[in-house]
Amino acid sequence: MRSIYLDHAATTPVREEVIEAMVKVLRENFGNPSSIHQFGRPVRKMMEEAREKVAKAINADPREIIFVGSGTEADNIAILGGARANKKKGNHLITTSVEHHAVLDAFKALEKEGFEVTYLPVDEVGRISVEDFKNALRDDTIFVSVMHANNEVGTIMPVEEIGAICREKKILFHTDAVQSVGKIPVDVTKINCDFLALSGHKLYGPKGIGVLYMRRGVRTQPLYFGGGQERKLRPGTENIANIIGLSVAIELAVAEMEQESARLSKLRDKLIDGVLANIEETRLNGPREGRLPHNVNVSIEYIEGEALLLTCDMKGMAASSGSACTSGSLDPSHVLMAMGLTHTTAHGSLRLSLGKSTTEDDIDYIIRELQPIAERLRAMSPVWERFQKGLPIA
Amino acid sequence: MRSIYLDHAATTPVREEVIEAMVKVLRENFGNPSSIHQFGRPVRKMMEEAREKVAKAINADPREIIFVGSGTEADNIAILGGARANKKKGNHLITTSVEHHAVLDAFKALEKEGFEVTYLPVDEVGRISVEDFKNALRDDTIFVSVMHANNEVGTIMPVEEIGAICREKKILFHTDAVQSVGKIPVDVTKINCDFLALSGHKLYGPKGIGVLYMRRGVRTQPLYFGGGQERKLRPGTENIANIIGLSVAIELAVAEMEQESARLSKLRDKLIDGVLANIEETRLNGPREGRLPHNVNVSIEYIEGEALLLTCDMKGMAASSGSACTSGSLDPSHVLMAMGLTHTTAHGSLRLSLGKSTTEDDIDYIIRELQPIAERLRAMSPVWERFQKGLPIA
Amino acid sequence: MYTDKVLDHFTNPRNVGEIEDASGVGEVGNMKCGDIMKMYLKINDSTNVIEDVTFKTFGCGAAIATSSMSTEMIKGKSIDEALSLTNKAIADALDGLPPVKMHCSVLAEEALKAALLDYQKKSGKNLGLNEEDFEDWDEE
Ligand SMILES: Cc1ncc(COP(=O)(O)O)c(C=O)c1O
Ligand SMILES: Cc1ncc(COP(=O)(O)O)c(C=O)c1O
Ligand code: FES
Ligand code: FES
Repeated sequence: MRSIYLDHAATTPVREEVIEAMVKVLRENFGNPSSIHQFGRPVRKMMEEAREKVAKAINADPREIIFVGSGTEADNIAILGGARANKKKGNHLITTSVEHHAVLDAFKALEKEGFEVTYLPVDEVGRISVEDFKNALRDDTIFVSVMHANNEVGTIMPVEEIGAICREKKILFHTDAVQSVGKIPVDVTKINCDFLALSGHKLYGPKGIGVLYMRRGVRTQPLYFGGGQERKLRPGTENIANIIGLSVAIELAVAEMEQESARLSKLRDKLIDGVLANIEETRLNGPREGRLPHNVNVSIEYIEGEALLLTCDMKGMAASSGSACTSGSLDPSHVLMAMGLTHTTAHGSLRLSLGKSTTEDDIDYIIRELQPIAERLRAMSPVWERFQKGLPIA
Repeated sequence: MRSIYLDHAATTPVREEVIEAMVKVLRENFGNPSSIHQFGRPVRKMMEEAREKVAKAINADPREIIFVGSGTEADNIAILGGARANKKKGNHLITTSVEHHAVLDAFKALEKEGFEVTYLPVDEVGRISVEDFKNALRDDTIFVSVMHANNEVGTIMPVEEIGAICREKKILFHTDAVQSVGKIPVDVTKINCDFLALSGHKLYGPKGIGVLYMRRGVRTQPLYFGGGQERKLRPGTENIANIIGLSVAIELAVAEMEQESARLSKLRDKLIDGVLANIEETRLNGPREGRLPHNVNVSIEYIEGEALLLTCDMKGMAASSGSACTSGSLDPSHVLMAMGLTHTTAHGSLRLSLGKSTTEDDIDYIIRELQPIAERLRAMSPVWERFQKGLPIA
Repeated sequence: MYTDKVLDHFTNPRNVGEIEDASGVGEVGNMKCGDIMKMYLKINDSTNVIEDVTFKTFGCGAAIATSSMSTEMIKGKSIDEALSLTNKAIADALDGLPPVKMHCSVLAEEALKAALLDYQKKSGKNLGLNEEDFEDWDEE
């Protein structure tokens, strides 16, 4: 049977060049980079070369690159550390209502610590407005976090504008670029951010490695303590294999970006058009323009997400959903809800995220197969029945 | 030239079985364990099997195993989380003066938050006394952390006695077992600990993976926030390759422990005896009995540690030292100082930590080569000159 | 971490030892910091030329290498030239030191000046060195 991976926004396969680089490290460079002997020194050097590669990929200085254990950790050091370290300057923070939980839950924690947080609303395609942002600014605003691109609906945020305003007002600005690096250009000097988070496993690198970009001169504080590694911001023996793996992955991702993103954008648009044309009562979530090249998110109304996913999976299509029922919690995706979707529509959402392995043939297959799946599930859906009978839907 | 790795306490080479298991995961099981589709499900299953293996290695229940990013992180979740989550019950904490910085610096942070901390002294071989511990206990003592075995001098601590007392008094007890797992038996039911930390790269597994054991029913709180992974204690997409690698490594380490530890103990004793006999004015740091099987730590008086290390390295012996000058900080090892060594003696310390690759031939080589190295460095040491002239040594 | 030149001077330190009838001897540093350096000078009283110089050092690789390099840099030089030797010049001559190791090179400059101060006392010449300048001699 076919097996199409359509969940590249959740995680990506590790590319062969990365695996080979990692295996070489695991076999030959096991030394501790803090050791001054022959087993440690070359490892330290490799690590610093990796730092240069990562810096180059986002137009930063190598001294601004801090290797951490995940995208989540990078977000948290930036947010918890950045806010706590600057508490004396003010008490107000701004973020958006559609951030990843790694950002959102960090802000929730800061609220418990006494900070005030403004969660910016988004429009129907999931984008914040710069006007709203300006209106939210206060004299005591010290920290702002706006994601570069949304993981669920692919909406690209106006981070350059936000960054310029923050820089001018000397407010710290963090951006979660976990979804955007390697997909669209990411240049810290253009975004004007003080912090930026990225993660290895979203760009064909290993899981368990993230990067915190921290602009020179900016202060934060660590979440935990120990050895002096990574300028004391991420203590613990460094995961060299993953650091090297990430550096190889990000270098390749950026080098191939223009071509690959153009290819994916075409496939994305074909898939969106095909699904909307083929299945009635279906809507696109997120924008047509200003959208990540690999993200498709549609709501197939009157169907529940997990059932949809499982059926897709049986037909060899591995996707994901914003339905509550996949996450174990009762509310559907906070992103879709913030965009103003009804519960019903949010529950029927399906995210198909494309990647290097995705072919035009796959797209044709999906368009073809999705329609009977929707039909089958609708045939057993009482909500669909209500809809067809013209009855009100809760 | 010869190349003998004598720094297994700093980190170990990754064993081939581990590399192979990791490569298999990197190539074939890239899915996100949170995904419910065919790419995610098998990965979730592998992860739970790995959890069982780790649990078995320390006689725990799989539900008590939390995968984290390093030994440092495990220590910090236990200590920062454990103390903060139980603040209401009391304000006093106890640890020892010879813990790893991952423990010590976490306690320093808690002191800044308002906790009172007692740092237990150690005797001349680096061991705390149960008597001192009992005397330190207060009505408001809520958390105790005592390492299972010391990373610098190999001293094994009376953790069972401490654990029994804590259990009886309902005080939370954490032990840092990063150095002991795979070297000496580690059984959480015998130690009676509520938390235990271990790390992959000390037992021939990968770097960047640690385990927090947390007894059922015990409460802590996370250091950072995000997805619901690892019972919300360690959010972020799981590092499956490292989780599998660690599970393979720990299973093998425990299976081979008895035989390998007996072999290493013999080599250790031969090395200690040889060095002490061969080089005048040399002393053993740490105990003869109750010492990790792979740890040798000697002070070659009137020589500075980094110079010693570098010279050893040139002769193909990669070791480590407790001298300030290797660490960039000005004070020599806090462990050696807590044991009552003078600055001079602490500066001249050399740790030789043996491992799977160490042969009897290596030991002979070290004993033979160390003497002329010591002689050469002493010839240029003004402190040695003072000593020989019978002058006082500051 | 260390340049080839540092490693060379560490491995084959020049001018190690003592001078029996030294014109000036200086010892600086302390055990607490783990670095002590002692320098011996043989100075020609009439020409003011440093004819011989030796050292002994208890310290890290950088401390030993800077000691060695500094003796090479002043051997055969006049007292005035020796007085103008800075720790930075010694570090540069070694193609640089890691930032955390710069303080080790201060030791060499200090030891040399201490030895010259000793010579000033013994010879009665005024080299313009001042005892107090040494009391609060600070790293960097
Ligand atoms: C006793 C002890 N605790 C904690 C750690 C920290 O482990 P990791 O390097 O995995 O963070 C180490 C080793 O570095 C150690 O020896
Ligand atoms: C936007 C965004 N931020 C943060 C994360 C967290 O990254 P990681 O899984 O590496 O912790 C993810 C992915 O899970 C993400 O999509
Ligand atoms: S119907 Fe089962 S979780 Fe919602
Ligand atoms: S002599 Fe102490 S760091 Fe160089």
